[in-house]
Amino acid sequence: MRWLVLILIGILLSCSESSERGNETRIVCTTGMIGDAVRNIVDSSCTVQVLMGPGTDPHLFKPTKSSLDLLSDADIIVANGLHLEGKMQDILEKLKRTKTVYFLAEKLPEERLIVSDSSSGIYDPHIWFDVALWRNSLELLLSEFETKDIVDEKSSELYLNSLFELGNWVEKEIAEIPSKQRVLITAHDAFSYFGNAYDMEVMGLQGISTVSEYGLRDVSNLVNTIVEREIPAVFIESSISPRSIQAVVEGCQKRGFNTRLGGTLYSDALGPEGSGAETYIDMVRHNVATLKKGLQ
Amino acid sequence: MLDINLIWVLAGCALIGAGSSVVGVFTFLRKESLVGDAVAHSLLPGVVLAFMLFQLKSIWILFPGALIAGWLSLLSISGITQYSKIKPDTAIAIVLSVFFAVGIVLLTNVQQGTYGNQAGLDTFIFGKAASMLPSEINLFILVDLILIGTIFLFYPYLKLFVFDPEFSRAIGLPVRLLNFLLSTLTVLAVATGIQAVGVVLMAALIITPAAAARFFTNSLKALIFIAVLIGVISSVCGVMISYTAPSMPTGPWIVMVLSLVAVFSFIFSPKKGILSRYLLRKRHLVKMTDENVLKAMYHITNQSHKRAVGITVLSEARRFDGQQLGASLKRLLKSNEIQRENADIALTEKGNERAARVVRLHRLWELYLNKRMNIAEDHVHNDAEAIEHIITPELEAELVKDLGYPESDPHHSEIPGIKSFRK
Amino acid sequence: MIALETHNLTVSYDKQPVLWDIDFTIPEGKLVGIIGPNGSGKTTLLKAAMGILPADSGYSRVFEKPVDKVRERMSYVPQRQSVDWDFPATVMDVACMGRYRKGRLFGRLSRTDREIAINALERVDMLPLAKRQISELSGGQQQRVFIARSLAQQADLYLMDEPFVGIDAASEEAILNLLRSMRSEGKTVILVHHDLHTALQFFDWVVLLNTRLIGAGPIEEVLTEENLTKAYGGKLNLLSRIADLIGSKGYPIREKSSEE
Amino acid sequence: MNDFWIVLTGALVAVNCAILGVFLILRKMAMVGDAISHAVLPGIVIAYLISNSRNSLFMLVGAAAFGVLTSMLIELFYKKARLQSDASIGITFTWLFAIGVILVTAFSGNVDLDQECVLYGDIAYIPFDTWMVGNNSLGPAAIWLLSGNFLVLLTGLIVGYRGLFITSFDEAFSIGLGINAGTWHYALMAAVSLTVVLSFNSVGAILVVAFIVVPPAAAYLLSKRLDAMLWISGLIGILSAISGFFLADLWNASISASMAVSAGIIFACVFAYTVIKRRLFQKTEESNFIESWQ
Repeated sequence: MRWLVLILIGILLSCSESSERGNETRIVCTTGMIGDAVRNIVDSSCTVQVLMGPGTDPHLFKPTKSSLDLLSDADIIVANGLHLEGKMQDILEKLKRTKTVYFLAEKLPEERLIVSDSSSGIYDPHIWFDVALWRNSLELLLSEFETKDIVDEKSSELYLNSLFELGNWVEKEIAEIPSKQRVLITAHDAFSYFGNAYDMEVMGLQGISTVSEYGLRDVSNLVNTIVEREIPAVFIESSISPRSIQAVVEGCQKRGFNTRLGGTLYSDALGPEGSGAETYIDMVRHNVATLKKGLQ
Repeated sequence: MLDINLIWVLAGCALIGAGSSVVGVFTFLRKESLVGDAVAHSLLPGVVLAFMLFQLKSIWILFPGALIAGWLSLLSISGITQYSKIKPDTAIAIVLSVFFAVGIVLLTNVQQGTYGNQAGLDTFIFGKAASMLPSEINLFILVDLILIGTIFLFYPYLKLFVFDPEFSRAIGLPVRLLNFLLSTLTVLAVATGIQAVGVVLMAALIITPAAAARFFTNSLKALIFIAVLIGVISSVCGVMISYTAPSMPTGPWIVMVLSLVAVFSFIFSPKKGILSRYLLRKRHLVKMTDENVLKAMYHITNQSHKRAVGITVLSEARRFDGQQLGASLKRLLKSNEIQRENADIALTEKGNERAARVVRLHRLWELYLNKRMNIAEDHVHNDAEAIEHIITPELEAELVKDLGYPESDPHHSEIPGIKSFRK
Repeated sequence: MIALETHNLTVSYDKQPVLWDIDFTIPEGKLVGIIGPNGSGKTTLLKAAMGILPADSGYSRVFEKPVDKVRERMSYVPQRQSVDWDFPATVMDVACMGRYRKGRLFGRLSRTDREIAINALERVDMLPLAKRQISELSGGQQQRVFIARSLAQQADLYLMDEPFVGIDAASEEAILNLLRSMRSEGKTVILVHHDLHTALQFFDWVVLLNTRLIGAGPIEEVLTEENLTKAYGGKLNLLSRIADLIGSKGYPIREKSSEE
Repeated sequence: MNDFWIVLTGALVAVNCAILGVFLILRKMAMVGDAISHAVLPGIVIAYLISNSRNSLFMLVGAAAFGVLTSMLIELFYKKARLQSDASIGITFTWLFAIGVILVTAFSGNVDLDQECVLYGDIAYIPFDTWMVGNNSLGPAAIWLLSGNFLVLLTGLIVGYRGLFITSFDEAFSIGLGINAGTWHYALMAAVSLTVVLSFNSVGAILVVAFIVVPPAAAYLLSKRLDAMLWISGLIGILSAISGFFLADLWNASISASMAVSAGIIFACVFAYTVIKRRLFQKTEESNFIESWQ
């Protein structure tokens, strides 16, 4: 047994307390979208860092040492909630005891959320696809931040207005697409809020769950609807292999109606450098532009 | 016009089913059937490295990366087993877990880095069975041709190598080359298959058809043929089931059908199946009780020289239990080997003849045991009781000839009906 | 006293009868060889007698008691290749295994247990290699360790499965002398053995087997010209065809009703 | 302080897996860890459908139940259908995983239910996942859970050492002694299923599947005796946990994956060492032989 004791002492010595405490408030956000928004709201006394870099699927995020340090040193943690961050949700619930943790989606009134499984009252967490809803959640966050007086009134005022304009712009753009063709088809069913907000029919091959697998019948149904309603384009997502949607496209071509691959939409994460979708606003603009180009 | 996607998926799955079943037979016989799962896990580092080098998420870059990683994993598995006392299943578990961990380390490193569009990299190359592309069908045809072609070409060497590696090494077969060839075929089948149908379906297509086929035959040729048959048929059924209703995943349903076919063959296969052995035994028990009833009636009527026998007399003679006796009498009535004579029952012509045969076989076997196998007279009775119901007519004729048309058995009771064999 | 006897012992493997109605008795204090051609059911007989393999019908008695009652007075030495010799264990560990008992499997081995194991190793003169890992031993040495393990059981009846296969001449000589001294101590030693020539010098009692019993008794009575041709003259053609019939059809060897 | 908790958890998982892993690889059941990691999916889905919630207790119970079911099904195929052990493992976990996916897609396609999201924790979260009694925290819950598990395994090992030793080394001989080898096998499989699922919940599957095989395999190459193999396997596990932690810091990568990789590196070194040693040993033996002839 003396071996084991020796080893344990070794472990103890080898760990040093990490970086020293500055005076600014440290804010850590889980997804890129939240980080982008918070940076525009808080004043310079805060440092804002994002756990999940661009192009990281929040469901399957695997924490590293640096994410651990970020979380343990953070004063405020802002997360999306409704189990978007998978297992991390339980951890953030526990962290509530020692740190201030906000779950954006869980602050919104229930009736505005889309139910994904009525029996167990589980909601669809992808709220940022409805710009107005996203703005409301940020307003609620703003009022919480005001109590901690870390808010940069001017820039948050500016940012919320720009979100307001963005919302109107999206509504106008989508309205220009003829209603018959206003159908958003992707591999992954994450755009229901977008469909609700801008009265666009949303069809996905596979539900939200990453492990569930669509069947052959789902593919054929999708092909039939596309051919019947002559939907000009279907879209692929950055985090899913395009193969599934290609099968739908080639199915339609064989049926005499060639729908096009309308380009890549950014769903669960912001786009990488130089993709034109580095911030939330750019991402929404990019997505809407791609949709409009495809479905016009 | 039949749904084109259905045709592609049917063709794709059937082709993958065939190719992987053939490879599966060889991995099954080399006790390495979990190699499919190991290769599937080992592809991740290859994919992530390829992505890190080329910063592009296209199948044409990631797939070769996966192939190389798969190859490396198989080579390290055979390397570990060859150069140390570690057993194959442990070697597979080691390679699988370490390669996958390396993949995750690279992936999480990439996640922090500036690459950006690496989302979904770990599931990028794992496809779903329901979305089959026409271009892939040609790829599968090519791969199947390579697989079945090479195996056909090297069949005799592979057969020897699989059944007796030591002997093939002894007679100078290039064992390391054959091992390398089999590993390459396995990686080729797994890597192409995974890209279309995903990890678990691929692992199942390698393991289950061969395991199920093993219950029907012992010859390698037949094993391959049956395995391919099972692989293809299960794929087709799985696809059709998943075509019936929405949100019925195609891949998992193929695995479901495969596993049910396997379990079915474990239970029902004529030679080794559990239930078929049980049913056979049950049917034989019924035949045995009926013949015992007839034999008892034959003895009683001979001693008492009366045609009819009382049921109670009958049941005491052989300590039959009532219920079994009743059922047996009903059956014999139906096959008119016995007939009712008011309260009693009597043997019909047909019944009498069958009874005589049973007695003859009994006594012949007693004689055989005693003379040929010098087992004492008092020990032969029980055995004869069992064997009398089994001996087929040809064996019976041979037995009579072998024993020189004997008139009486070791207990000197007369053997009925010997004269009919004399001609 | 009868060391081992079997009554109508019929054993089938995968429904194919391998042993057919075996009856014999072996008196105490004998060095017995179970001999017969390959595939004649020698190992099956040993395992069935030990209760390791279930018998279809018939039973075996050791010291005139059911096997489960006298387990501590019996010792079994399996075939050498039935064990993975890469297992991390030293010669001493394997020898001590002989002291394990069904009931007293828990807790530590006592001092006397160790001594018994040590002197068992001494008798097979493997004590100097006590610390050696078993994969570093030669065939003969491994077999001696197995025998040391069974000696440590201090049993009265020893059943050994082909102990002389694949071992060097010195080990063969040593093991033979050991078995003879065990016999002189009044123990009964039953070996499965396939080599006919050495059988003549080794054994004083023999069970001649070829799926059915051909003869059992003192060696000069059993190993007659006639018996040997019967045993080694190839299986009786009719019998094996019936056995195949039974195997393929899955018939029970014995009717339930007439079981004694 | 967080670092200490993580390394300690890694060490605890290493020791638990070492104890079980040694017997698993000696009984040729090394792939059971990976099989259970796939086969627990239906257990999770059913637990979700019954309890209508994703809280980790129900998920754990569902997964543990299916872990035990997996080892039973493997045993059924292996004994009843007389199928090879690797094929029995393969068919069992592919079938159960397929059932899981069918259930997820049919009943709860819109709820994120796969093992990655619901069951597998991560070692990096350990310091935060504290066990609260009243409002003072008693340190990371996983440490208590895993130490409890360790104590159970340790007592089981000390008490059952000889039973496990003999049934793993020579089953026929143990049956000859009248020992019921079946119960020992089932006891071991039950311990494996529970420990594996419990460790999945605290540190994720990658680390557990690696720690159950890699350190014991390295110890297998180095040790002459079973107890030495257990000690060395535990030590290599702890060593991998510590070095893995620093590698994770260096590469800025997932901590549990780095621990698994460092276990792999240690195995590679041990493997190379044994191969070279054997080459040298043969050389010296040959040279002595030649010398003795001159």
